[in-house]
Amino acid sequence: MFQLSDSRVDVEALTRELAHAGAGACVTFDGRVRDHNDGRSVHGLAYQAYPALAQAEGEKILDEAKRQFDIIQARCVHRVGALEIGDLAVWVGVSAAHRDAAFAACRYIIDEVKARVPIWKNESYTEGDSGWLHP
Amino acid sequence: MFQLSDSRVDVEALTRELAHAGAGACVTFDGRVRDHNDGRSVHGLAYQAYPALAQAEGEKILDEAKRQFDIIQARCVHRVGALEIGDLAVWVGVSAAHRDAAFAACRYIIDEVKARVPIWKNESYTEGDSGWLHP
Amino acid sequence: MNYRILYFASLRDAAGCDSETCTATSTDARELYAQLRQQHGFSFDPERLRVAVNGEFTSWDRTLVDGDEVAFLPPISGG
Amino acid sequence: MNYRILYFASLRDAAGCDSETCTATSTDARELYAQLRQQHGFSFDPERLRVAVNGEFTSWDRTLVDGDEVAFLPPISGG
Repeated sequence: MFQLSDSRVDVEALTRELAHAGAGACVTFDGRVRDHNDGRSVHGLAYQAYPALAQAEGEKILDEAKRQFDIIQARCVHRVGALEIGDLAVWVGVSAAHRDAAFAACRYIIDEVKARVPIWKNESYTEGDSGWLHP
Repeated sequence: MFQLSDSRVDVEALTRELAHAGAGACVTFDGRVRDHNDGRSVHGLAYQAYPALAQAEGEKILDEAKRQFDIIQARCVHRVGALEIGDLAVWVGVSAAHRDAAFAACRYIIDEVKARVPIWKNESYTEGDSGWLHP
Repeated sequence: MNYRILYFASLRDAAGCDSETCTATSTDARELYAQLRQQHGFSFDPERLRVAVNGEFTSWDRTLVDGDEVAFLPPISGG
Repeated sequence: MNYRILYFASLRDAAGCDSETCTATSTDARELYAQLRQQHGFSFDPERLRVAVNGEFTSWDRTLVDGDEVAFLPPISGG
């Protein structure tokens, strides 16, 4: 289940959704807003999404992970809107019987989300300017 | 910082200890008690440790991770005593500027802890018997 | 042909709106982008953009039909 | 020589105690283990065990001294 969220992510609730009596391993990733990027001092940022397509592509990535790896549950939430330094921007959680699959699937999901889900980051710098990142 | 704990692990508190304005990525692993192992139905388990040596070896592993990977913080807690199905047995958390180092260090720590820290698992089976695992 | 055009990120800033209705004679996505680019002064060459029609990624070769919702997506930066 | 011996997991069960003081003439860890094995009926061959002295891993070749705290560690299974 993939979600876009315009408010604080409830990581504890998401983690509970990963629980399963057969789950021996759970790997989570969280991406947070750093105070610097590419040598510039960052003040904050805002994410903009193409909601319908981001949702569909996010779900597709989670489905791919479930097919490719021997996992039990997978969840991903990506924030949209304004975020401050230290705020959670994206969270991925995977449960599996064993840790190999949990690590591999978690890594797959965050890599694919960053590469494919239509979300854009606008960084605000401490110098006062801001700009879209279009790598 | 490595810890042995004879009570429930406060994951939220540990996660807060990983926070840092330069931390863009945080990867966590948790190992939980599964309802089956090696084809047998598990009822619960108990961990026994050699506390002084487990503590020293755990700290050594975290130090190695900090030297080998470009990470900011690393924490690991391992439970001792009786645990039920679904209980958290071991938790690893790593923060870093970037996700490559966070994933690699988290994986390194759990692999080394399982291989080197003197802790033993006694599994209780639903048939009523129990036994130490000495792989 | 009438199309609904969606804009995101720096294209939204350049267009000054998040969406607009656009009348065009062409059913070719490249020609449609060229027309909008000229109108709004977009800096992106089409090679740097992806196309989505009606909420799905598609190719630049897709033939558009009247009423399509078309988005030209600049390079993404989520995560 | 007097040694403090620590037992864990199935060795603890077999010895019936978590530690004991043991008097031995040898300063060799292999001989000490052989003596304790005979006394308690331990099933492990020494090749399957690791040795720790005074809270640190060490080798089977280490010369023991009076008062050492010695642990013979069966294969671990944490995590």
